[in-house]
Amino acid sequence: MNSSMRKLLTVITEAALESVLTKDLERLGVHGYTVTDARGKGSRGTRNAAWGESSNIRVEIVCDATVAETIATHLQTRYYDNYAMILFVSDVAVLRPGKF
Amino acid sequence: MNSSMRKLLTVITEAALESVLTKDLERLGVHGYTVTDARGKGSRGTRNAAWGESSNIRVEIVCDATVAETIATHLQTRYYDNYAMILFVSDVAVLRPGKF
Amino acid sequence: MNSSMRKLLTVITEAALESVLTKDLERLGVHGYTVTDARGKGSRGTRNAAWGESSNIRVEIVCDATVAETIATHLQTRYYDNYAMILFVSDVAVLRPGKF
Amino acid sequence: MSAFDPVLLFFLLGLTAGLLRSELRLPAAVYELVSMLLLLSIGLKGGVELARQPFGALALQALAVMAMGSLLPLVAYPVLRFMGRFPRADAASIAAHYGSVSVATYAVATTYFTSRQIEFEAHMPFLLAVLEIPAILVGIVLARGLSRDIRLGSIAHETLLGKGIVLLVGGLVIGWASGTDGIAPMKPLFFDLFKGILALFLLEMGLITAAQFGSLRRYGLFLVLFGIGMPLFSSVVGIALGYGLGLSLGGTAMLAILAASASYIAVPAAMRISVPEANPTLSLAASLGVTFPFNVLVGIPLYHAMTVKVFALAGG
Amino acid sequence: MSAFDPVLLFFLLGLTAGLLRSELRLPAAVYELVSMLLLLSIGLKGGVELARQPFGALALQALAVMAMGSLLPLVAYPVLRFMGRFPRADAASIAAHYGSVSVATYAVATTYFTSRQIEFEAHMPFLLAVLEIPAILVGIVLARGLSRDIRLGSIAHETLLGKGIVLLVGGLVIGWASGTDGIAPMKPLFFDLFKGILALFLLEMGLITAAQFGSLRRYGLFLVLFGIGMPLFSSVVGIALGYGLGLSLGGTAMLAILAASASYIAVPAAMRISVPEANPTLSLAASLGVTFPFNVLVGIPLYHAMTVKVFALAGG
Amino acid sequence: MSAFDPVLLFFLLGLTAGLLRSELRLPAAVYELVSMLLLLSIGLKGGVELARQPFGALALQALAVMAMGSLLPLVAYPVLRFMGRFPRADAASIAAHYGSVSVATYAVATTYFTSRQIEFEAHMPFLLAVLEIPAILVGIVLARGLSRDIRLGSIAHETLLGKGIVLLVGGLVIGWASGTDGIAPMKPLFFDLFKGILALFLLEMGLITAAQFGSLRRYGLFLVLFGIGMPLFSSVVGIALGYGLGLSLGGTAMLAILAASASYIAVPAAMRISVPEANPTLSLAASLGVTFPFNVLVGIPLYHAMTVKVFALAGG
Ligand SMILES: Nc1ncnc2c1ncn2[C@@H]1O[C@H](COP(=O)(O)O)[C@@H](O)[C@H]1O
Ligand SMILES: Nc1ncnc2c1ncn2[C@@H]1O[C@H](COP(=O)(O)O)[C@@H](O)[C@H]1O
Ligand SMILES: Nc1ncnc2c1ncn2[C@@H]1O[C@H](COP(=O)(O)O)[C@@H](O)[C@H]1O
Ligand code: NA
Ligand code: NA
Ligand code: NA
Repeated sequence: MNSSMRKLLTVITEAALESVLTKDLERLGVHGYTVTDARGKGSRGTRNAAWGESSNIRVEIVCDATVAETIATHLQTRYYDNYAMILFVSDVAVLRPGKF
Repeated sequence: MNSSMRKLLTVITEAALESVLTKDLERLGVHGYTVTDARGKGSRGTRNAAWGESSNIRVEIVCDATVAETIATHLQTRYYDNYAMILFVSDVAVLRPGKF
Repeated sequence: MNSSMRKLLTVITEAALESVLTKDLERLGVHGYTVTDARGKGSRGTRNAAWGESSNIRVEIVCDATVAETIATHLQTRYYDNYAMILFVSDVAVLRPGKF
Repeated sequence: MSAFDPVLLFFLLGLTAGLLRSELRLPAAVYELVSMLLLLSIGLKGGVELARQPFGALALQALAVMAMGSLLPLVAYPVLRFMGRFPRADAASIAAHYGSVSVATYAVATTYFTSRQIEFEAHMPFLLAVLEIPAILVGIVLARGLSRDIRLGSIAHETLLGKGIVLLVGGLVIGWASGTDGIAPMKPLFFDLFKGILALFLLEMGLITAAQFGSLRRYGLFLVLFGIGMPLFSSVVGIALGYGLGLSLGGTAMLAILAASASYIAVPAAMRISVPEANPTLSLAASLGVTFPFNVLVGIPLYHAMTVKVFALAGG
Repeated sequence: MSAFDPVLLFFLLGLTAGLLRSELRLPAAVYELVSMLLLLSIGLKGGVELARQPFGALALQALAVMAMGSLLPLVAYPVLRFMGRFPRADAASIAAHYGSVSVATYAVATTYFTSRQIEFEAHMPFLLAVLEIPAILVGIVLARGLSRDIRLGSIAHETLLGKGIVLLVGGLVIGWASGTDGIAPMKPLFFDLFKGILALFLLEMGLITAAQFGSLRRYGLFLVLFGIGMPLFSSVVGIALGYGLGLSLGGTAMLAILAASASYIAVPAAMRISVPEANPTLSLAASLGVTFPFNVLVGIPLYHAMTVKVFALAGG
Repeated sequence: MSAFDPVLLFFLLGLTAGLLRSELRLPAAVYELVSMLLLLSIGLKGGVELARQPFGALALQALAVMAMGSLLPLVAYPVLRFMGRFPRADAASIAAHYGSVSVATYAVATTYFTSRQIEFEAHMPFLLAVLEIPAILVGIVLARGLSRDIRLGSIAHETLLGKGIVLLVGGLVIGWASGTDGIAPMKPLFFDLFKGILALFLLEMGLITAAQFGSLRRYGLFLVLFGIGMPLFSSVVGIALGYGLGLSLGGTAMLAILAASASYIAVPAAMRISVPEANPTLSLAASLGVTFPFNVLVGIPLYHAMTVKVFALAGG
C-alpha cells in the first residue's frame, strides 16, 4: 500500500475539557479527532471516572508534524499548569495522506 | 525481554460495521483484535455517539506487516468510499511473537 | 517543542485484573497509567463485554525503557499463563519528560 | 392544561436544549434501556390481545399491511429519484424509511388516543411489527435491482434478528402466551411507567432531532416538502386500507399513523449495511428532522380528524 | 424504626462501602439516569405549583433569593482568603460553591418534611433553580476581578445550559404548562419512584463522599470547620430571608436548607472552566466531604428546629 | 396462561435470541442497575423480617447453613477430580461454584412461591447471604491446600466487600433498621417493580446462558451430567437440613433451592483472582449453561414437590 508518515498525537485529560479542547483543535486546523472515555492516575491523583468530575478522555489526532507541534505547544501553554493532562506523539503510516 | 517487531493497525469507523468488520478480520487471518467505543469528527462530520447510528468504534489489530497490508488494502477498497473510516499503522514490539 | 523519547506500554487483559494490575504498576514505580474499557478476541476466545466476567481493559503506561521492561517481564511471568492478556510497546515523544 | 400532551413537551424540551447546544443528553445505555422498555411494553400489550383474535383475520390483516409496506416505497422512490433528483441509492434508502414504521410515533399515538378515550384494535402492535420489514427488502431491490444476487433471505434474517424486532415480537409472544393475568405482576414496570419512560425517550428524540437540522439546511427544501408530503399521502393509504379491512375508527386512524410514520432504527441499520453508498444523513434528516416532529405534533390529530371525516361520510 | 430516614441509611451504606474500599459503584450511566429523574421530578412538582402563584410574589422572591446567593460568597470569601489563607482562586471557587445550592440536599429535605407532614411552599424548586447561578458569577468576579473582560454573559449562558439547570427548569416549565392532571400519567415514574431513586442516588453520594475524605485529611482542619460553620451561618441568613419574605414555617426552614447547602455539580463544572487555577479537589472535599453529610445527617433537623424557635419567638 | 411463569418466558426469549445470534443485549450499565435493584429488594425484604426473629434461632440457622455451604464443595470436588478427571484447580473452582448460591435462582423461586401462595420464612435472604462465602474459602483451600499461606483472611475480606454481598447485606441491614413502615415509601421502586426488573434480568441471563453453550459442546457430556446431578444431590441435603432446622415446608423447599443453585458472580470473581489457573469458562459453562436453566425451568417445581413428599411422609 502506498502509505506516507504522519504524527499521532494522543492527549489524555479531564473530561470537563472535551468541548473547549475540540473547539481549540478545529481552530488549530486539524482534519479530525477521535475521543474515547478513560480513567487513570497521574501526578494529579486518581481519576476513577466514578462520576463526571473525575473522569478522563483520551483524544487522538492524526496530523502532520507541524500541526502536531502547534497543538502540543498550545495545550502545554494553555492547560498544563491547571489541568490533569498528558500528551505523547508517535509516528504512524496512513493511507490517503490527503485526509490528514 | 526478547521482543520482536509487529505492526499495530488501528481502524476508526462506524459502530454499525463492527460485526461485518470483525468477520472480515477473522477471514483475513488475524489472531485477535481489540475494540473500544469512540466518538469523533472527520470528513464525514461529527459522530458524537449520542445514539447508535452516530457512534464510532476503534479497532486495534497487532499483526505482521503482510497481514496489516492485506487488511488495509481490503478495508480501503471495501469500505473507504461509503463509510466514515480512517486507519493508521505503527510499529510495536511484542513478546511471544508467535501469538500475532 | 523540546521533546524526548519514552516507551508507551499497552496491556490488554481481563477487566477482573484491573485492581491487582494497577497495584502492581504502582509498586513497580510508574508515575501514572490510563485505563479504557474494551472488548475483543484472542487465543482465549471472544470477550464481548456482554457482562463483567467477559470484558477487557486496555491499560496504557508511558514510562522509560527500563520500567517498561520490568513491567513487561513481571506481567509475562505473573499473568500470561493464566489470563487473557497481550502487551505491546511503542516509542513515543513526550513533553516534560520529568513526568514519566 | 397545555395544548400539547406533556410527553410532547418533553420532546420540545429536548429539541430546544439541542438547538441551544446544551450539553444535555441521555447516556447511550439509558437510551437503550428506555427503548427496550417501550418495545417490550408495546409488544406485551399487543400480545395479550392477540390471543383473542381469530387467526384468519390476523393473517389477512398482516398480508394487507405487508402489501402496503411494500407499496409505499414504490410510490416514494420515483418522487425522490426524478422530482428530488436523488441518486438511485439515496432515493431507494429514503423510500425504504417511509415504507417502514416508527415505534416512537406509535407510542405517542397510543397516549394521544388513550387520553381521549379513542378505542382502537389492541393488537395494533402486531401490525406494527409486521410493517417494519417489507419496506427494507423493497428498498434494497430498488437500489440493487433484482438481477444481481442480493441474498434477500439472509438480509431478512439479519433484520428479523435486529434488537427492535426481537423485543417487539418477543413481547408479543410473551404477552400472547401469558395473558392479562400472567402479565399483571409486571404491570408496574411495563405499563404504569410507560408514559414516564416515553417522556424520557422523547426528550432524547428531541435532542437527536435537533442534531438533524444542520443536515436539513444542507439538503434543502425538497427533503422538507417530501418529509411532510409523503406521510400525508401515506396516511390516506392507511385510512383506505384500515377502512377496507373493516377496522374500527380508532384502528383505522392508527393504521394511518403507522403508514405515515418513518423508520429511524431498523431501516437505517439495514441500509447502512446493504446499501452502503446511500448517504445515511439524508434519510435521517428527513425521517427524524421533519417527519417525526410533524407526525407527533401535527400528524396524529390530523390523521385522526381525517379518519373521523371518512367514517362520517361513509357512515351516512 | 431507626433514628435516620431509610434513604439516609443508603447514604451511610455507600459511605461505609467507600471507606472499606468496596468495589461497589453505580455505573456512570446509572448515576446520570438517577440524577436526571431527581431533577425532573423536583422540577415537575414545583412547576405544577408555579401556575398557582401570583407573578409579582414570585418575582420578588426570586430577586431576594438571587441577592442572597450573591451575598453568601462575599461573606465566605474573606473568611477563606484571610482566615484560611487560601490562594485567591481557591477562596473564590469554594465561596461560589457555598453560595449555590445542592439539589440532593433539597431532595433529602423534602422527604424529611413530607414524612413529618411539615408544609412548605410547593414552588420551592423554582427558588432552588434561581439560587443556582448567581454565586457562580460572583465567584468568577472574586477570582478575576471586574477589571479584566471575563464575558460574564457567555459564562451565564454556558451555565444556564448545563445539564442540571436545563432539566430542573425544563421540569418546572412542563409542570407549569401541564398542571396536576397533565402530569398524572407520568406520576408512577417521576413521583412514586422518587424516594427509591433518591435512595440509589444517596448510595452513590456516599461512595463519592468517602472518596473525598482522603483530600480532606490533606487539607486539614480549617476546611472541616468551614464546611460546618458556613452552612450554619447561611442557614441563619436563609431563615431571616424566609421570614422577611413571609414564607411559611416550612418554607422558611426549606430556604435555610437551600442557603446552607453547597453545590457539587453546576459550580465545580463552571469553575473548572472559568477559574482553572482553582484546585477542584479543595471545593469538593469541603462541599461533598463535609457539608453534604453534615446537612443531611444533622443540618436539616437542626435548621428546622431553629426556624421553629424563631417563629415561636416572633409569633409571641 | 402458559406452562411457564412469564419471567421464565423472558429467559427463554433471551436464550432463543442468543442462540439465533441476535444482536440483542442489555448494556453493561443496565445489567448492573438491574442486578443492584434485585439484590437490594431481596435484602430489604429479608431485613424487615430479621427484626422479628429471635437472635438465637438465626445464629443456629446461619451456622448450619454455613456448614452446608462448606460441605457441598467437599462432595463435589472428588466427583469432578476423579470421575470428571478435571485438573485440581478446575475441580476445586467448579466445586466452589456449587457450594455457593445464585441470587437469580432465588429471585425466580420467590416469584414461583408467591404466585402459588406458598409460605416461606421471610428471612431467607439472610441465609442466602450467609451461604455465599464459605464455599469460596473451601474451594481455595481445595486448590491450594492448607499448607501454603493463602491469607484466607484477606480473601474473605475481599469477597465480603464484593458488590453483591455489600448490596445484599446492606439491604438486609437497612430493612432491619427501618422496618416495614420505614421501607414503605421505597416500595414502588424496590418491590412493585421487582417482577418486571427480574424479567429484564432473566432476558440478559438467557443471552449469557446461550453464550455458554459453545464451551459446553467443547467440554462435553460430563459437565452437563454434573450440572444436573449435583443440584439434585444438593437439594436433598437442603431438604434434610431445612427439615432438621424445623423450617416450614416452604422454607425447607427454599433452602433446597439455595443448596441446588450455583453461583455465577461472587465465586467466579473470587476464583479468577485466587485460583487463576482454573479455567473460568468451565465453571460458567456448568453453572450458567446447565444448572441455572435446569433449576429455574425444572428444579424449582421439582425440589418443591420433593419437599412436599418428605413433609407428607414425616407428617404421617
Ligand atoms: N505515565 C503515564 N502513563 C499513562 N497515562 C498517564 C501517565 N501519567 C498520567 N496519565 C494519564 O493522564 C491523566 C492526567 O495526568 P496527570 O496530569 O499527571 O494527573 C491521568 O489521570 C492518567 O489517565
Ligand atoms: N485526523 C484524524 N485524527 C483522529 N481521528 C480521526 C481523524 N479523522 C477522522 N478521524 C476519526 O475517524 C472517524 C471517521 O473519519 P471520516 O471518515 O473522516 O469521517 C471520525 O469520526 C473520527 O473519529
Ligand atoms: N492480535 C491482536 N490484536 C489486538 N488485540 C488482541 C490481539 N490478540 C489478543 N488481543 C486482545 O487481547 C485480549 C486477550 O488476548 P488472548 O490472551 O490472546 O485471549 C483479547 O480479548 C483481545 O482484546
Ligand atoms: Na410508513
Ligand atoms: Na448555599
Ligand atoms: Na449451592
